[in-house]
Amino acid sequence: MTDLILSLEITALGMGLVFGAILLLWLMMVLLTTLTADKSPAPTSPEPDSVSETGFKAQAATLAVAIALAEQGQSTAHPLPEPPTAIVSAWQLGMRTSQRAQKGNFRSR
Amino acid sequence: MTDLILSLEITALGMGLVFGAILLLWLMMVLLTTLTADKSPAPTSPEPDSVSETGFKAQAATLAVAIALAEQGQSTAHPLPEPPTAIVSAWQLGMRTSQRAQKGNFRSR
Amino acid sequence: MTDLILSLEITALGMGLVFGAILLLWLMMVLLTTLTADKSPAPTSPEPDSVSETGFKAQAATLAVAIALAEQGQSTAHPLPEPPTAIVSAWQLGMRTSQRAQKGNFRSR
Amino acid sequence: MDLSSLLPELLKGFTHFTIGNAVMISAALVLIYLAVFKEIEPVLLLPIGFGCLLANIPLSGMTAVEGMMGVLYDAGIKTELFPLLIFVGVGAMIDFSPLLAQPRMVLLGAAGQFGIFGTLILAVLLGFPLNQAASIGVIGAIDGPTSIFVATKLAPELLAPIAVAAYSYMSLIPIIQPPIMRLLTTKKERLIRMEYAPKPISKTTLIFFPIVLTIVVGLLVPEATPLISMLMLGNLLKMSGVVDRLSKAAENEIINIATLFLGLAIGATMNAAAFLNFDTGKIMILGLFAFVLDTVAGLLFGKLMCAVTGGKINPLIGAAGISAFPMAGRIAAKMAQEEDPDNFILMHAMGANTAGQLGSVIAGGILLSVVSKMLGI
Amino acid sequence: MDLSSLLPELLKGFTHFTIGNAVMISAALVLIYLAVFKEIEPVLLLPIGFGCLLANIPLSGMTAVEGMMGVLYDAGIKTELFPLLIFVGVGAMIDFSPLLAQPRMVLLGAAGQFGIFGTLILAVLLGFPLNQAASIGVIGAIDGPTSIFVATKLAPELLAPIAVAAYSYMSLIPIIQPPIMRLLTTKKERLIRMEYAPKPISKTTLIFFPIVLTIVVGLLVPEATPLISMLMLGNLLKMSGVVDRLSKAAENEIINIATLFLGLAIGATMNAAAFLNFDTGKIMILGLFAFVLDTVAGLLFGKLMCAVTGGKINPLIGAAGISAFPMAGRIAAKMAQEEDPDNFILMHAMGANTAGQLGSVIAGGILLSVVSKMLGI
Amino acid sequence: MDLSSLLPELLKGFTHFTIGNAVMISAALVLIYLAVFKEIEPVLLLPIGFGCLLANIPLSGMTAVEGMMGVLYDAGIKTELFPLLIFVGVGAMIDFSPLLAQPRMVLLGAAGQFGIFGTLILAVLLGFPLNQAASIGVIGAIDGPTSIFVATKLAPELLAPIAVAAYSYMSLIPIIQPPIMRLLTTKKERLIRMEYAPKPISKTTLIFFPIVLTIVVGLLVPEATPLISMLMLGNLLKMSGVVDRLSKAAENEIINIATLFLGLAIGATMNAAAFLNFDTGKIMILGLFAFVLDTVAGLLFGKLMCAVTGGKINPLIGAAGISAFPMAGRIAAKMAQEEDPDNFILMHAMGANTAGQLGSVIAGGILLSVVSKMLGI
Ligand code: NA
Ligand code: NA
Ligand code: NA
Repeated sequence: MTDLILSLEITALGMGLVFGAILLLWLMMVLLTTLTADKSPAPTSPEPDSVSETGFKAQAATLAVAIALAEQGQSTAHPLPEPPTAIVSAWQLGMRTSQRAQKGNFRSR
Repeated sequence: MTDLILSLEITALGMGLVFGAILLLWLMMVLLTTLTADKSPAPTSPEPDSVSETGFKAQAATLAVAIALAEQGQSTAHPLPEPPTAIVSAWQLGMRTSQRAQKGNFRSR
Repeated sequence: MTDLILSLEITALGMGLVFGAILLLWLMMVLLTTLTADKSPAPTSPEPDSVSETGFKAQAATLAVAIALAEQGQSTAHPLPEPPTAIVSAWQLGMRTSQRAQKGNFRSR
Repeated sequence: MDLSSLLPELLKGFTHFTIGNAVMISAALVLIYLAVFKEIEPVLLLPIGFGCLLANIPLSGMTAVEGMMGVLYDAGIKTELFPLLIFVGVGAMIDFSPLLAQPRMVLLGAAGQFGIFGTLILAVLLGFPLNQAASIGVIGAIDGPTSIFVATKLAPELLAPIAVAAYSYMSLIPIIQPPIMRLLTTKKERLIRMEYAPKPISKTTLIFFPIVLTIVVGLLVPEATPLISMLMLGNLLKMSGVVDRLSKAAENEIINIATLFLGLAIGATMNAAAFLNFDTGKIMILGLFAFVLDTVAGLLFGKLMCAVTGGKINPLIGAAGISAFPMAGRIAAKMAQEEDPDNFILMHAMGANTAGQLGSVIAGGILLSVVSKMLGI
Repeated sequence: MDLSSLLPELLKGFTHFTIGNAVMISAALVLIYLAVFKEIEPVLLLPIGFGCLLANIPLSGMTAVEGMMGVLYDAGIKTELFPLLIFVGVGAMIDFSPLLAQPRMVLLGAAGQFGIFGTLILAVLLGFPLNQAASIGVIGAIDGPTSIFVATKLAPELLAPIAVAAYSYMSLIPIIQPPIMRLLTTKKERLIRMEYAPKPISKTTLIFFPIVLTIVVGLLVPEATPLISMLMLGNLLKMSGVVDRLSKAAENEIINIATLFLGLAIGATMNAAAFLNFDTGKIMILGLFAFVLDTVAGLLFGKLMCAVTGGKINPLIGAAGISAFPMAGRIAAKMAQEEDPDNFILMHAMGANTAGQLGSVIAGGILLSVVSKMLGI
Repeated sequence: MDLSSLLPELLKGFTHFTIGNAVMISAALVLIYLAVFKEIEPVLLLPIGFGCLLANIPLSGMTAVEGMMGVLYDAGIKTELFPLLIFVGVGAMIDFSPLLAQPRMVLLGAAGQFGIFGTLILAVLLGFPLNQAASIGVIGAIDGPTSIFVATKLAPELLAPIAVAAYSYMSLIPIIQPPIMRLLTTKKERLIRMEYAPKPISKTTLIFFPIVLTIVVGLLVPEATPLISMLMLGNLLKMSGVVDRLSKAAENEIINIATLFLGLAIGATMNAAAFLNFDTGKIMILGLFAFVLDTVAGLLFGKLMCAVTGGKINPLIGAAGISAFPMAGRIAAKMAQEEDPDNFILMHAMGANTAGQLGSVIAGGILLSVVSKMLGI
């Protein structure tokens, strides 16, 4: 019995806290998107016209095709363009540097 | 001395058990291949004629070439066709979905 | 005070040992490169002339381009030619072997 | 050596085999069947099923403390390392831009957690002590790692049935949700189209989001920090775009290895002697109830939002607020398209779905906090 | 600070260096030479050789309990995690269809285990106690992980020489087997051609096989469960075709890392003080004997099958039943082709070879079971 | 349940939050900012920053012994596994041929270690006990794994500030070094061109080098064995060309996972209570001093070599002898090209740079040896 009352209290408190926390998150998200929005205006985009012509429906259709393909399991492992990482490849650069040198120089003599 | 007798006993018992277990495996394999055989008849295969013409010897030759290549170390890392995995890529789908949306929509405005 | 004297002693001793060890390394490297040098004379190289004509400066320029590219993050993950590994692919060979056999034979019937 | 004394030794595998073991091996075969032939969450159900099979082969020693499954359990479940590492990988696969573009969607991520508490109450009524009832409730988070994380803290003795229920039902979402959706929404509601003209989300926002969220949630619900921070770490690795090496490791090597080992170790706890009892059956039923309740609560809240906004919200996206990323989002979008092939609500459903993922972790942390406090753990 | 008191400190590396260390470092260099310049099992001999080198540099602290090699040993050898993880990867690389298409080939996998027991008897005659003799015998399983697994249980003090013998000889198979094959078979026997018209093997069969085999072997020989189940888990991951992520992780990340660490940790047990003794020499000779005996037994059984079937079995494939997948299968096929370039017995040899892999694990488990029982371990 | 008694529970995250936590979270954000937006060593600074952030969220339990960060710390830092595994990967990425082609460059690798000892003296003057002063000095090795390795042995209580200083300054090399280079060299010196006609380096040499170096350094400085041997193991895996699987695992999976976990675990030691004190500030300043001193010593030694060789050595390459591979080598070459776009000294600078890597490890081992002996540790 005590446990039942406790569990009801937990429910009330818990859902209250969940909604409270989520509301704070909402506020945070609004603030964040506002504060960190791109200052650069929209026209900088390279292909704004074609997009606004074809419109949202076309994009959604593209999306639907992508989903259908994925559901058929024809997905490739890394469809996303890989962002360039300059510093990460520092070690590889060192490797490549000396390798090139070795090939073009040490060995060719 | 006791150890020698013991070891002889182990050998008799051990090899007996090995053969016993292997015989049971044989039985299991026969049952399994019978019970789980494809119900679909052979003719469903797309290229049965060419195979039966060229015959077993040709296939074995192909195999031998493959081995020779592998021994020369010219193997690629994943020569086998990769089976499609629908559910596995669920997460990737989610990623791709939103990424496409973002590119085609959020950014282009 | 004692610690200061100690630390000065450590410095003298430490740098002495570092230089000592490095001098031994130098000796080791000279010996090693002499003992393990390729016996085959230089002319075996396939393109010795073109290299000596274009000379060191050209190679260095190539190198600089490689660095510049890498700094722009346009590096691919594995720019180096992958050395062939014969035995490593033994397992894969076994896999491929049986897979081929299966495709060319079991299934085609 | 006396051969007659060796006979029991030779047959020990069979003489120690119980009916319970047979039942559990059958269950294991069902899990493997679902994984392989029905392709239901195979990356999890296949290892769980195989682990369950191993746990019911007598005298193999694999589930002993020094056996392989025992070693994996101690290394990754007891320390909670595996679910947290999986979250790093999941985080690297989630994109929060649909949610950031429509922040109000986050409310649906709160509504989709009613199932947790509803199930908790029901579990108490069925006689479970509070710590166990709370752990069972978290099946309603509809999020595997969160369920495992909370159960490990509050009721490790129930870890196996809870994990199995969470993952099995999660994979049954395409079967569980659609009938409820049809039942609770009118055709007119399902036909509602939603504008999608969100404000652009900058790369800066996407980078700041995981950092700020970690701090905010960490301060609000310290118990949720491990889960939310690892999810956000993965997301930050991906979104920053400067640590390609690490984000690839997170979404490949780390998550794959952690998933395989977690599945095996969870499955290996499903020994007949420990698993086959009345409680397990009750947990399975309660888990199903939790899923239904979550979906109902989400849909009803969707209807409320529809009413409040004057019919601008399609209530179907409410069902996507339950977590279970990204299946739930996809199903909501599919249902809308079934009524009207030109109705695309996928972006909204994905917003609600990522919100559900956040809500599940937060609710799990809150439950952990409140129950720990009450029980003085 | 007195410089003269520092001199011993500065030269301690040299003053603690023994002739034994020099011998073992030479052995390490030989292993590395074989790996790098002769390409003999380099993925194993290179790490083993390097580990051996490290173990014989005095005072490095690497092989202490808290040193890196000690940590790896405790994490993966003492727990048997590394050999088992390697088996998951090997399983993902094996295809059992040649064996399933010709089930009688499985008998050759039994015959190829005589070497285990013959070596055991000889080891007892040479004065080894039973637990050590059995561990030495398992070198005759001609299967690295099985040897390590059994030795860790029965005689961990002999782990280093046993592992080194198993892997070194395994890589010398192309040198050891052919002369024996020529000696024991007639030219006429080697010319025998074999029909290959197997029944088709369905995908369903390939998926059920690892599951059923795990259960059957698990019940028959509980001690073999860890090894056989991990081999079959890898195979199931691959054959199911639905968990590409996991099967790729098994045959790449997991097996690579486990192999590197296992090699280093095994090699690091080859400290001169522990390794350089008469027993090690005896084990090396016994190991070679085990390999020869296995090959002989396999060939003789092949001849028996040839006689029984009225000359339809080429006895050469008997030599492929020793395990050592896939080298042994290849060599048998090669020998047949040397006599007659048109004679292709590769598929049969591969069937026998995979049978040998299964037989080795089963025999290892049986030996473990019988000896443990007798010694009351 | 008394709601008022729950309020402190609900706000505990905030009530336990200290100004120190706020300061440290700000520091974490700076590290993440540098990593993400300035791309300064992001693979390290991003995890370190995120770990620092987590360590300053009160009551999350993540840095407790049984929390995730505690588990990672015990598994990889206390055992020194992570820095050593990182070295295996780094070794697989280094090519020693520029150094082997010009062996005298190795001297610059010795000169670039003066900073270690200069900083040690200064740290003693500032009141640090000898073990701490030595650990701080090793920041002057300008090599992350070496700094962590030595600090873990001599002064684990200072690990966090030392690691942070080492990695932060290492990433600031493009900012720290150029002004010093301009200050200490004349334009005429920077214009010196260097002949590059090295003798050819055979594959055999490249394979023997890591093996022989391990033995030689191991015998000379046993304390440096773990670091040097793992660096050389990685190099051998790569150069041997026969274990492609393992060398790829080393330079991908192993180094990526170890780097991520090391960064998180190091960052997680930066709790305000432990980190925010006067000593940390002093260490940060001493670390910067060490970097400057190293560069100065390298340049001066370069000038000495220039004088001795009659102006055939460009002193700029002296600055590349500090370790910090490959950034330092690149910067030296860049400075020369700024003066004269046709002046290419990259190969010489890379030779000095790899020498600096070796010198740093050796100096770290020597310091460990000498200080341990003196303190009787
Ligand atoms: Na949920
Ligand atoms: Na065998
Ligand atoms: Na240095």
